[in-house]
Formats: sequence, C-alpha cells, structure tokens
Amino acid sequence: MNWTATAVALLQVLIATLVAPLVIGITRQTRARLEGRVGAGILQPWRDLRKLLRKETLQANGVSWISSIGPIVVMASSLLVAALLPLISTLTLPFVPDDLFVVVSVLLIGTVAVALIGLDVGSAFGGMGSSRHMMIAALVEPTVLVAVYALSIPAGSSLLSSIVATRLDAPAVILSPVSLLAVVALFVAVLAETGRLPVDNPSTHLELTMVHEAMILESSGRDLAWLELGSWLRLSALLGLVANLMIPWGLATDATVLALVVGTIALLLKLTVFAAALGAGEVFLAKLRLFRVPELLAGSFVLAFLAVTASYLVT
Amino acid sequence: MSDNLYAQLISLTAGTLLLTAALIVWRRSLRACVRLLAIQGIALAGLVAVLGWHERTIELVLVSLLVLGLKAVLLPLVLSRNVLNHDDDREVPRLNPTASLIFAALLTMLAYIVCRPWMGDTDDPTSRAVPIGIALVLIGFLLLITRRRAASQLIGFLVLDNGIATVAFLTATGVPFIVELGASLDVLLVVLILQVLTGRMQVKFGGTDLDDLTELKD
Amino acid sequence: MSTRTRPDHRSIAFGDWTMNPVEAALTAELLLAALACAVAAVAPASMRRYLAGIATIAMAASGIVAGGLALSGHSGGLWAPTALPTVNLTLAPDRLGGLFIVIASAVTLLAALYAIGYVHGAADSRSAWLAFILFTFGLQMVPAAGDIITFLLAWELMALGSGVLVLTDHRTRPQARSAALWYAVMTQLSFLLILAGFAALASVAGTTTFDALVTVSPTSTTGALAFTLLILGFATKAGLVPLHIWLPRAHPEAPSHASAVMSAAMVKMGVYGTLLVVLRFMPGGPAWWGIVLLSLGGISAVYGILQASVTSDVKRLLAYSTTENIGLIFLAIGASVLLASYHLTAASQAALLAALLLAISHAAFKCSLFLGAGAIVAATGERNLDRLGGLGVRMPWTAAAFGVAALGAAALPVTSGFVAEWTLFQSFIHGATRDAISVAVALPVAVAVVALTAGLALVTFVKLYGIGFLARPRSQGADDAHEVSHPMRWAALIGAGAVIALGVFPGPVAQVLASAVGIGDVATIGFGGLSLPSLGVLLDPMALAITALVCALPVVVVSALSARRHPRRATELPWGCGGARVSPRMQYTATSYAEPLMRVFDDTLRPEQDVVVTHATESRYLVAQVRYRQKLSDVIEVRGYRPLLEFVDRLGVVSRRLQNGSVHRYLTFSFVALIVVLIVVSL
Amino acid sequence: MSVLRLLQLMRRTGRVAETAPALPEQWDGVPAALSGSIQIRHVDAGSCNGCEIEIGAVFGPVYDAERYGARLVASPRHADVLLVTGVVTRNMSEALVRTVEATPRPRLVIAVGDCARNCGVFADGHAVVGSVSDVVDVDLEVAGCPPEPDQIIAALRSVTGR
Repeated sequence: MNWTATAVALLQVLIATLVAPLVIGITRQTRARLEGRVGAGILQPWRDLRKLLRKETLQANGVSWISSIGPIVVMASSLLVAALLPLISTLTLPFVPDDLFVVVSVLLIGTVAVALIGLDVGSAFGGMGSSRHMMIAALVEPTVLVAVYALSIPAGSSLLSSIVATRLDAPAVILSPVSLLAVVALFVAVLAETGRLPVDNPSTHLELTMVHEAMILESSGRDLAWLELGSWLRLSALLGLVANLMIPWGLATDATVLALVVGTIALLLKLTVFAAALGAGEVFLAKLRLFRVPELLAGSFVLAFLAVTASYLVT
Repeated sequence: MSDNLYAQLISLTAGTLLLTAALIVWRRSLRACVRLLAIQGIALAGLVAVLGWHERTIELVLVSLLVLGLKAVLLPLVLSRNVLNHDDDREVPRLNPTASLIFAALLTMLAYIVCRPWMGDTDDPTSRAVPIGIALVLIGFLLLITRRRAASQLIGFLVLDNGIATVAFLTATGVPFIVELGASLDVLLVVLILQVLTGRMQVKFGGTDLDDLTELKD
Repeated sequence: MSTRTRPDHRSIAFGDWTMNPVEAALTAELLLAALACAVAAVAPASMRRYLAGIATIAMAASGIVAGGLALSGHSGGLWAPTALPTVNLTLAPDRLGGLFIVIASAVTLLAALYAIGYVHGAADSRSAWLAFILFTFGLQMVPAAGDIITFLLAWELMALGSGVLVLTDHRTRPQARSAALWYAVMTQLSFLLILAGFAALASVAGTTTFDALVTVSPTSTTGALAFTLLILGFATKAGLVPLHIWLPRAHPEAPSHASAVMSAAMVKMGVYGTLLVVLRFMPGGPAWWGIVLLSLGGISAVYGILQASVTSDVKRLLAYSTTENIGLIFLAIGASVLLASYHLTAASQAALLAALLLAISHAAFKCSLFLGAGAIVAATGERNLDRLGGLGVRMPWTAAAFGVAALGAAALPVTSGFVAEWTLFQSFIHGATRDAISVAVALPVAVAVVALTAGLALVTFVKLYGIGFLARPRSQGADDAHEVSHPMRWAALIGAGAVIALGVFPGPVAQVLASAVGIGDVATIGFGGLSLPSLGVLLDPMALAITALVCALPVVVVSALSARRHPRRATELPWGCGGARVSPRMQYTATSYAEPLMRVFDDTLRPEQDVVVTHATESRYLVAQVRYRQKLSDVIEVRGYRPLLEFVDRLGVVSRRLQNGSVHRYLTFSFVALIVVLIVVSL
Repeated sequence: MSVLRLLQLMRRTGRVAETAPALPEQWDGVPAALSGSIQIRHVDAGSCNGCEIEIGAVFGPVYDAERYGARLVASPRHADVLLVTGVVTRNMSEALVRTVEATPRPRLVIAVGDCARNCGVFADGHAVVGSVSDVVDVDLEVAGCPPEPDQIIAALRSVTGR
C-alpha cells in the first residue's frame, strides 16, 4: 500500500510538472484571444523553458551560493507540494501526511528562497520585490490557515486528502455557506501566493510595479528556468487543490489503474477550465495598489473567519 | 421538496446574505455597494420563496415577489440614480476597511453567540439561519456608524432592514402579508425622503458628507 | 550551603558513594559552583576566561546530569536546615523541574564555551565572571527547588546576577544604566508578586514545601488570588506584554553570552513557574485561567513579533522575538488549560506538549541566534542591521549557524520550531467543539493569531538573515569582518545542530517531554517521527526530507547536464539598468525592508517620521538635500509607562509636604500610629 | 468600464490581428537554442522615438509578434535578442555595451532603423558616438526610417522560424 501510494505521488508530480507550463500557456492564450490577438499557442511556455535550459547562466561577482542553490530549492518545494496535495488521488504518502500545516510550510520554503535570492543580488529592485513579497506572504498566511481550518472542521481532520474525500462522499457540503466562504477565501489567498492579478502583475515590465518579477530580475539561464517552472508548478498545484475542493468528482480514491487514469483526465479537465477562467478573469482586473493589497487580504481573511464561525456555531 | 435540499437552499441563501453584507463593508465604490445590495435583495427574496415553497403558503410566495420587486429592483434603482447623478462614487469611511472588516467578523461571531441560547441545538434549518439575520442588523449598524456619505448611510440602513426582515421571516416564518407590505412601503418612503434630502444637500453644500452636517447644529 | 541528606533517607555522611544519584549530581553541582566562583575570584586576569569558563562548563555539565536524572524519574534531593524552625531549604527536582534544569544547564554550557572566546574588557572582569556564575547557578537551582524559600532564594540569586551582567558595560554605554534600572525595578516587581502569590498559597497550606501546596483548591478565592499574583509575577519575568518593557532594553545591553542565557533560559523560568501553578500546585484550573493565559500569550506573540519585524537593532530584534516566542508558549499553555477544563483531554495534552516543544526549541535557536549576534557585533562593531551586509561570505560558519537558527525561529521544516507549531496547530484542529462557546470562540482566534505570528516571524528572520548576511556590506565595519574564534563558532554551531536534531527526530524528544508532564500517548514512528495516536495524526520530518530530496534529484541532474554544456559565467556587475557599478547604498536596508509592514500596521506601531527638504539657494525647485528620520519607540512604554511614572513623580512631590524635617512631626506620626494600633488591637 | 460593456466590446471587435504573412526564409546565423522562442529587450540608444512607436505596434494586437514566439522582457538577463534603436549617443554608449554584456549567450543584437544602421539623419552630430555596429557587434539589421512593423516582424520571424 505504501509503495503504491508513493508511486501514485510520483506519478502526480510527473503529471503536474508536465501540465504546469500548459496551464500558463492556456491562461496566456485565453487572455490573448480576449484581447483580439492570435496568441503564442499553449506550448510556448515549454519552448521558453527548453530555450532557457540551453542558454548559459550569468552570475554577478559578490553574490553568495544562495543565488545558485535557491532556484533548485524553489523548484523542489513546488515539486514536494505537488506530491503532497490530493491532485489525482486521495492516497497519501507513508509518514508524510498531506497535512495542511506541512503543505503551507513547504510552500513557505519556496517563498523564502525566492525572497533571499532577491536580497542576495544587492540591487535595489531585488530588495524591493523581496520586501513586498514577504509582506504579502505574511499577511496571506492567516487566511490560508483559517480557511482550511474551516474546511477541516466538517472532515474532523486537517489532512487535505480526507477533506476532499469527505466532500466526495457528501457533495451537499460543497454548497454550504461554510465551504463557499472558505473556498472563496482560499482562492484569493492562492492568487496572492502565486502572484497573479490583482495582487501582482506577472506580465509587467515596470520595475516599480513588480513583486515576483523584481526578485528574479537578475536570474538567467537555468536558474530562471527553475524559478519560472517552480512558480508555474505552484500555481497549477494550488489551482488543482481549489478545483478538487470545488469539484471533487473524478478524484481517484484507490490505486487501480482505471481510477488513476480517470483521476488524471479529470485533473486535466479541471485545470484547463480553471486556467481559462483565470486568464479570462485577469482581462477584467487591474493590479491593486500595493497598500490596497492588505485590504484585499483582510477581506479574504474575514471570509475565512466567517466560515469558521458559521461551521462552529451552527449545529 | 426533500428536507436536505430545503436545508441546503436555506443555508445557501442565508450565506449569500452574510457574504453580500461583508462585501458591502469591504467595497469603497458606492456603485458596487448598490449592486451588492441588489444581490442581497435577491437572496432575501429567494429565502422567503424557499420558506413559502416549504410551507406551501401562497402568501409567502407573494411576499417574496414583493421583496424581489422592492429590494432587488426598486430600491437599488433609486439609489443608483442618486449615486450616478454626481460623479465621484468613492466612499471615504471613518474606519479603514481592514479594521471595519475585522469588526464585521467579530459582530457576526457575537450574533451567533447571542443567538445560541434560544437557538438550542435544533436541526431546524430556519432557526440555524437566524444568527445571520442578527449579524446583518449589526453590520448595518456598523455601516451607519462608519460611513460618511449619505448614500452609503442609506445602504447601511437597508442592510439593517434586510436583517430585520430575515429574522422576522425565519422566526415567525412569515409576518402576515399586509404587515410586510406596510413595512416595505415605509422603507420605500424613508428611502425616497432621504433621497430628496440628499439631493437638496447636494445642491446646497455640494457634498453629502454627514460630518459637514455638524455645522448645521445652530 | 551546608548539605546533609534528609533524615528519612539513609542518613549517611556527605560524599558517601552509595548516595542517591540525584543527590550526588546536585552535590557535585554545588561544589563545582563554589569552585567556579573561587577560580573566577583568584585566577590571574590573563587566564581567567579559560579557567572560569571551563569551571562553569563543568558546573553546567553536572547540572545536565542532575536534570537528566530527575527527568528520567529518579527522585531524591538535598536538604538543609535554616535558623527558623520547621523551615528547611530543599532541592528536590521533579521530572518537570529536571527538564528545565537540563534546558538551563545546556544553554549555560554553550554560553560558557562561547564566553571563553568572547569575553574581553569589562565582560572579562572578576565581578562579571562571578555574576555570570552566580546567575547561571541560581538559574539551575530555580527548577530544582522543592520549597518556596529555596525557590525564592534561587530566583533572587538569578535576578541579581543577571542585573549585574546588564550593568557590565556601563562605563562605555550610558544606556546600560537605564536598562539596568528598568530591569531591576521590573524583576523586583515580579519577585514581590511571586512572593505574595506564594504567601497566599502557604497561608492555606500552612507549610512551604511544594508537595504540601497541592491542598489549595483552584476554584477557591485563595486559588484565584494566588493564580493572579503568581501569573503576573511569572509573566513579568517571562517578558509578556505589557510587562515586557525591560526585555528589549536589558538583553541588548548585557554581553551576548549573558543575553543568550537570559533570553534562552532565564525567561523560561517564567514558563516553568506558570507550569508549576497550573500543573503541580493547582491542577485542573477553571476555564478563565485558560482564557487569561491564552489572551496574555496571544497579545504578546503578535505585539512582540510586530515590533521585531520593524526593528533594525539586531539584539533588540531578538529580544522582541523572545517576547513573541514566550507568548506562543503561554498561548499553548492557556489552550491546554482551557481544553482540559472542558475535558477535551487529547487536544489539551497536545497543546501542553506543544508548549514544551516550543520551550526547548526556543531555547535552542534563540541561544544560537544571540551567540551569532554577539559574533556579528564582535566582528563588525555594528549592531544596526542597516549598516551590515555581506557577512555570509566573510563569516561562513557563523552564517551557517545563524541561518539554521533563523529557520528554526521562522518555524520552517525541518527544524524544531516547525514541529512545535505543527503540534500546537493539531491541538487546535482537534480541540474544535461546539459544546463550549469559549472554546469555539477562542480556538479560531488562536489559529489566526498563531498564523499571523508565524507569517510575521518569517518576514522578520528573512530580513535579519538576508540583510545581515547576504548582498554587499553597507559599512566599512561589515566589509572588514572576519570569522570569529573557534569556541564562539562552535557554541553557535552546536545550538544550530540542536535545532535540526530536535526538528528531525521529534518522536523520542516528544516522548521524553510527555513523560515530564505525565502525558500518555505519544509515539515514535518511521525515522524518529512524532505521532499522537489519540488525535490520529503523525509527522515524520525525516520522511518529508527524503521525499524532498527525491523530488529535488531530477532537478539537480538536469541542472548538472545543462551546466556541463553551458557553464556558469561570472560577470562583474549585477544588472543595474546599464548604469555603473551600483553602490551598496542603493541596496534595501532593514528599515526600508520593513517599510511596507510599517505602513500596514502604523496604527499600532505609531512611528514618528519626519522629512526635511533643504532647497538650493538659487531656486526652491532645486533640492540640495533631503533628510529622512524615523523614530520607533515602544507604544506601550510611551502610552502606558511614561504617564504612570509621571503620576508617581507627582505623588512623590505631594508626599514631600508630609516630611518637613521637624522631629516633632515625625514623633506625631509615630504617636498617631501607636494610638491607631492600640485601637485596632482593642477592637 | 463595467464588465458587461467590456464584454460587448470584445464581442464586437473579435480578432483584430492581421493574418500572418508568409514565413520569411530562416536567417542562417540563428543559434539552435533560439528557435521557436525569443525574449526581447529593447534598448533605445538615442532614438527619435519613431522606431519605438513602430516596435510598440509590432507587439500590439494588430501585428501581434507574440504569436511568432517573440516576447518583450524587463531584464537583459532574461533576454536572447536586443532590439537597439537610434544612433548611439555618448551618454548611452557605455550603457549599451553593459546591456549587451549583461545578456547571456547565445544572444543576438538587431539594429532597428536607419539611425541604428548608419546614423541616418543624425550622422556626425556632436553627441553621437556612431552607429550601433561601431559600439557592439550587430547580427541583424532592419532598414527604414522608421521601418514598417512588417519588416521588424520579418526580422524576428527569421530568427524564431515560426
């Protein structure tokens, strides 16, 4: 059982990694089409990655080992998250529960690594991005924990897999105000964590408006490849989690081949829909001023908090 | 309809009421607030309709239609006219949104706590949704206290009224049709009068910031 | 203190080999403490640091042995008579006491090792060494005490010793004096409160030995009174808001080895005292105790980390982070009491375990952090983060130790802090109940508080490490920094190693801790992972790390392949928009790094900022110079303490009227007093 | 602008991108790594902004160079191709050299516009160092003052081969 679970987790990592660039491709493509463009095609992110891996990597004098190890840490943390989250099956690794707190902490390792890379450069942009990035990360955390706390109360466990499993068994839970509020809050938190609009504009060229971009401004070649793929993978994994919380159907509950195939296909469909929706949504959104972001996060926190209140005090 | 579905619908509509209230506290733009108010009206009407359907009483269904017409269409229209007829629709609340949001959360919790004794541990979905009505009332008060512009005062007042209506419907399962009619007409009247007043204020002082009214005291 | 074994034991001569092991270890510790004092007193200045340091290490080692024995369940202790009849000085640590003895001794050992390489000048003087030895000795005796008198004596020894240490640099640093004054006042306040609390307990129990105090019922008025007084006293020592005020002043002023012990071990005695109250004296306290501790801890956690996240002084930052961590510990204890009062036993025990895990983890990483901060100050002469930078390449060992400890403080995997907060969170999740409103309200708030604290701690320590050790030096001092001497780096590295070890093998650690407070079901799974069967949760950091490595492997392989074809090329410049080499002054400083947070929380922090723009004489459209000043003072001190002190001053002025120096008036006072006494007595 | 009105606008406009012209023949100097995807950093070495306007059009919806795999980026570290416009002025010559140096290999430098190729109308002005090729080695040139977006796109496509 343990070994099958491990194998499933590895399969999950593989699929998530293959899909992540396509998810970005789909969002960009949707956006382009809505803007009246043709778009570069959903395979473009893969081409970019291939090219980055075939380019040389520059490193300025005086930067420490953080700049060269950091990208690998970021990538590894994203892969680990993809392994932990219930994306195509609700099986969990032996001894490594997909515990909410563990998942968040693993995400934070990636966050911290990027922030340190930004500081390591010693240019003004890096520090700026790093400082903003960490502020947002700090303010997001209450939302994430409280939201999943609310979700974990009906399930009686903080394991994301069992939360999703309960929703699979009793779909009625999904439409209850508790879960609606919590999932909305979680979604806002995911947008902030992955640096999408309205918190951060991933396609900006103005250094002064950057958050994530400003930190990786100095990276090139494979460092850049890992940083990009890492953030894309993080986005896809978290989108997959939200998707499975909203639409748990199709998720494999055992390790039979058929179930896994179904689970994979379901995941692909969900991700396609969510990525397209994300891209479409971003057409209508403008980036918030940096100091309006706390208001947004406070709003999402309140939603999460209301969810907890409701779930506790309503029998 | 099945009890499960009934419970689902009740909690869904009630949840929407609470969510819209929270969002009204969140947003600064008055237009957005008016739109949210309309959604809240729809949710309230839906709640009443569900009750009526469940109790098989035609009267409640009529009331729900009335609520729909009044709170989801008429009042928002009137308000949006007032909002649109002068350019800036930004509210500058006394309390910054972050703080007032936290307040709203605490108020909701308070509502649940005060309701708990006479809610008991009943599984009856209607009594489970009562605290949300109370929370709406409290949040409405919060809006009345923290907002400056007359229009958003009106919005706060309407949220408060929605709260009262929610509680009334859920506890008494439907105030009689006539009473509801009277109440709604009162509300409409109040809103229209305040409408006129704000219009006059607009003309006289070029602004509807209620803090300026302190100068009118003598 | 002359030692004699308690009569009810085998009455045997001192030094007999058949003594009970705990007695033997404690005796050894007493003797070694005396020896250390003697050495410090007589040793020639040139040899003092080595001899005294080694003697202190020996004392600490014997302390570790004694604590370990007590922790593993050996009973026994030392007993000495006093002038007063029926009052004896007893040293009889129980398991919990043993745990805290181990914490105190281990921290002392590292600090002493560090001191060998660190102390110089005033910190190497005879008085400073004596103070350090007495301080650490008292520290180890507090948890060993078996009765009130001994406890208070040890407590006072600890307070006085640390007070002297705060004064060490008073010649060079005038602020040291005011810091010592604040510290003395607050610590005496805490002493008085504790004294009063114990008096209340003893008045009911009728005796002063801890075992006899259990008779007091927690729900009685005396119980409530004693709880309030004792908790206030211990909270003062633990540096909880609003009584934390001495902490950010005293810790930075004391020499770093002393501040490490103060922060990592001394404030823990406040925790130990609290545990004594809620576990040993008056177990099963009412719910409101839990609420009090919970809110006290929650406020301290958020306020402390908020201040830490915007502070630029390294040691001040660490001091505030201590307030945060102790706050978390109190929060956990409070949650445990609250849950227990509603019979949610499993969750309550998990919370208690979390409190202990937090305690040892904080001891490990904060010790290492303060030692590292001392190394920074020694190497650069700078305490202000805004003038540091680039130390990572200049002092690699210190950087490694500091980095690991910072990870622990930020509660990231796989460190001790992570395990502790995970356990705390599990207790919150599984304590969820609808039957008790107070629990239903307290837990989500607690979750939010812990989450916000964790997030801000992340910012704080990324700032501390990133600004201090990465990028390029912002001052000459930082540029000329060199790695510190071996004892210093080893002390810091051992602390960091403990952070990792506690984080990777939490299972056995947790089992030991659980045994200290009599918690049943804690198990070890996998590769030393932690499992709480009654909650049905498990965490195996080692397995997590292995999984992470498996995930990282392909990434490394691909990188290696790509590196073989396209090697890394060094360029002399970071990208600065094509400009000439960007000067270090263009980098973000700690202050600018915290600026966004400062803005978000400025209602709470109330920074004083002013910008002075001097225009050129030719035209006021040309700016000659812009000066930006930001002053950040502790809100609670400004709003709370200043008015209080002014009030006291005014009172003093008024009361001066009473005494005008005339003998007659004083005689009148005493006469009136006499009359009053007589009347009272006659009634 | 409200969401609904935006949606209506989108429905009315539909696709504005022109149909792609025939693929120009692949320029033979293209490094294998760059086929199918190039990131572009634009450097204005002292242009009159005529070429900037055209480049803006190139990445606008009508010409939509993104569909050929070309994207503008914010840092030369991310870039493969530098689009250099205008004569190289004294103040920009050093910055231009640094920018090229800051770009990881394999990299291409495309001189866009007559000023960049041969100083155009600004030849021997007092602030002019020379054409781009006088300062850094240029791989491709796009003639015109300013060049048509089609020409720029043709140059880019001859690199991406899409």
